[in-house]
Amino acid sequence: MIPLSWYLILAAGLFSIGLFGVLSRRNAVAILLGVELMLNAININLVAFWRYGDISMMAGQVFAIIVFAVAAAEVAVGLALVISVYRRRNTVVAEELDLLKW
Amino acid sequence: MNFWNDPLKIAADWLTGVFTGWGMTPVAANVLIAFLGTLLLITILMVIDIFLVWIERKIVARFQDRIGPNRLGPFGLIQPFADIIKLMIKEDTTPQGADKVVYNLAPMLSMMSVLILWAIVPLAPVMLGVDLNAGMLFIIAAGSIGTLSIIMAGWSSNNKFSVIGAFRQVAVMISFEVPMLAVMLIPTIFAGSMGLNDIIQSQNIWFFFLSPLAALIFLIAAIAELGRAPFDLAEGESELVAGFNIEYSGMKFGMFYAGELLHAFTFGGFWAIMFFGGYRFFGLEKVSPFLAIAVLVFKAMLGYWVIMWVRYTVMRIRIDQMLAFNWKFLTPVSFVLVMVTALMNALLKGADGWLYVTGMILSNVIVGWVSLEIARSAAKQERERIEGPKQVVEAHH
Amino acid sequence: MNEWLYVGLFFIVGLIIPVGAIAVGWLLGPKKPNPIKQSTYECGIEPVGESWVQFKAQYYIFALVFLVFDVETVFLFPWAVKLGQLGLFAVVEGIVFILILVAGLVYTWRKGMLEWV
Amino acid sequence: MTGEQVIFLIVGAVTLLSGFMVVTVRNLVHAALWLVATLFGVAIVYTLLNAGFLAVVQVVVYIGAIAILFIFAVMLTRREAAETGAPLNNNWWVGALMAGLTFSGLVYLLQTWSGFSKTASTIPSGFDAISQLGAALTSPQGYVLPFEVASVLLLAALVGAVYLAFNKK
Repeated sequence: MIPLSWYLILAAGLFSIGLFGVLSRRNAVAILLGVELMLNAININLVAFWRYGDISMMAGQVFAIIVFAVAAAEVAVGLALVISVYRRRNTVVAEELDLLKW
Repeated sequence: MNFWNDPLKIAADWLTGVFTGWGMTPVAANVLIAFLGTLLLITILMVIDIFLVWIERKIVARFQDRIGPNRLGPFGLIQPFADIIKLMIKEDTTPQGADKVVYNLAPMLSMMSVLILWAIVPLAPVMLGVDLNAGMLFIIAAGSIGTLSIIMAGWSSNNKFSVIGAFRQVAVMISFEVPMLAVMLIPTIFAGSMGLNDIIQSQNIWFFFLSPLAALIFLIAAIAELGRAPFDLAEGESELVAGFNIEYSGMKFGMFYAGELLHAFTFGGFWAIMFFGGYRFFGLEKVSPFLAIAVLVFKAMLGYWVIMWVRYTVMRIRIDQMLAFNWKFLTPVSFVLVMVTALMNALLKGADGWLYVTGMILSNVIVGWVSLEIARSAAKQERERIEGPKQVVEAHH
Repeated sequence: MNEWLYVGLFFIVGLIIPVGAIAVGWLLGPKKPNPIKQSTYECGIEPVGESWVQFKAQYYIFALVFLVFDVETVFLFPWAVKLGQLGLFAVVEGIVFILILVAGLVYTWRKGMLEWV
Repeated sequence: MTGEQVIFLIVGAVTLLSGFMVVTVRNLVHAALWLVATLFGVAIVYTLLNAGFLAVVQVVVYIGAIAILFIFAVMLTRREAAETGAPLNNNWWVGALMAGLTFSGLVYLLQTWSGFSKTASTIPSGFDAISQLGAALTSPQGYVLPFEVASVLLLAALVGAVYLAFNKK
């Protein structure tokens, strides 16, 4: 049997990789890809806690499903923002979106 | 128990004996037997696939008042093998600037997305494949891998036509996935399970008679999902040459082609499983699993024949018409149908069998009729809007 | 777990078969590449520019509406499985759930975003 | 080491590697395809956790819809500079440092927890996760409110995204 710790470490690793992507990528679409990785890491944790806790309590799975909906909503709005910005400023590089600096 | 009644178990027992005799652990022997069984099933599928080429060519010929392949062997039966040899000895070209890894991966994924569907097909009461309790969604999941392979093929070919073809194809596939998913809820509601075997087992009355509209919508969505006429705009020869697979040659093209045919046959099978009782036919399936498989293959072939019939009868429609048809007609109708079915199912729960069936059919007919009437009046308005000014001009002359 | 092992086998064998077929084709076919043969097809003329073309934003809209309905319908599957054992209350819940989403479709429709212009 | 553990280690390694490729590769379509590989790995992890339904949903929603949406968005917003310039910004080492700190901090915190290396209980026979999920999502004592709120959330996302991307000034 696989101990719970393996899943938690995998999720922590995936979360950190996603965090690195969010902090370091230049392209706004790539930043959203990083956010997806982080959400997936959270989902692994939720399902692992469901499996290793009381199996008849469906909270873990229900929350995982809610996270799917949140991920879908996040991608829809996030990419729409990126496309909207691209249409106005013709760029998707996050550093060049500096209108609020001044 | 003899071979006629449960061939799989007898073969598996015999093989386990052989393998453990060679000094294998039972677990390893089990895995090896599963592997061999999978290999056997997929090999049979590939052989069926080869004959599907012949069937398709022969039947389209009859539809178009021709004879079709008739030179090689009796009735041209050797023709598909000649086709395969031709595909194999063709040069395998890769276009300039193509993304090599993605380009080569796409045809493999395309074929795989069809083959894995057979993991969950219940062939007979004793040959269930994998009886997943999420079977319905597995069909859609495999379809998503197919969609991805099309985008990969189109994007990696470094060709304008293939990119546009892939994008159109994907737009159509994902659009029609919505009504397909919605009507797949209806057999799920009737059976109270997503497992395909449970769905077959609960069809004492074929679900087609409970919800003919759902069966029809599923067929239309399946045809769009397969990218066949009238929804084959991705390969609109006059505008896009051949769509997403334009740059593929030899066996890689063969994978897309064979995958499409097998996919159509597979969806004929799923149509039969969801709405026409799958392997069940008046108790015939209990006699022998071989008969059950024959019933399923016969029903799948009938479904495949209907898909071909539509393909060679209806002409290709434009992408805007296709998407409008999906989002403004098929999707609302299928969601209304789901709501009505859920409501009727709850209201008629305790009712007598015949009352239940009559209520279901009546609600289907009413939903279908009302939506057709609305569509007809909308079409009439649209025609008047377009034709209105023209008549004025004619009056001037 | 066990049943998924068999599904995994199907994934593996389903990948081996096309790989094998393509490998055989690669072994048997001639290999004489030249620049003209490898240039991408463009109705017989020299390819112009790169393969990236300006796409209609409409593709994104359809993918967007699809995403929302896809997630929604996936939510409805557990509801449909359990529906036979639940009362009218659960049915009404599901209908409300669908109606909220259909409102989104109506909005998109009214805004004229479902037109392919 | 059991077969299950071997499968987990292979899948976990492939998942993390593809995740790393997602955040470092320059070509954004490649990044999206690596994301598909990562998500597929996560789906296999779900099957290892006996959550078959979620594994299938993962493939349907993420690979079938979200990855496609990403590729569409990449094709819509392509510009030469975005593909030829560096994939990472100048402060990428800060990001790497933060990620490393997060990972080590999480692992340190987790291994102080008593339940860290607990093993799973066996699943009772006849346990049907989908049916349980259906009951949980619809019963008033369960999660009926999150269920309905999710649909409102999706509606808001649809309306917002359509408005954002395509209002004509």
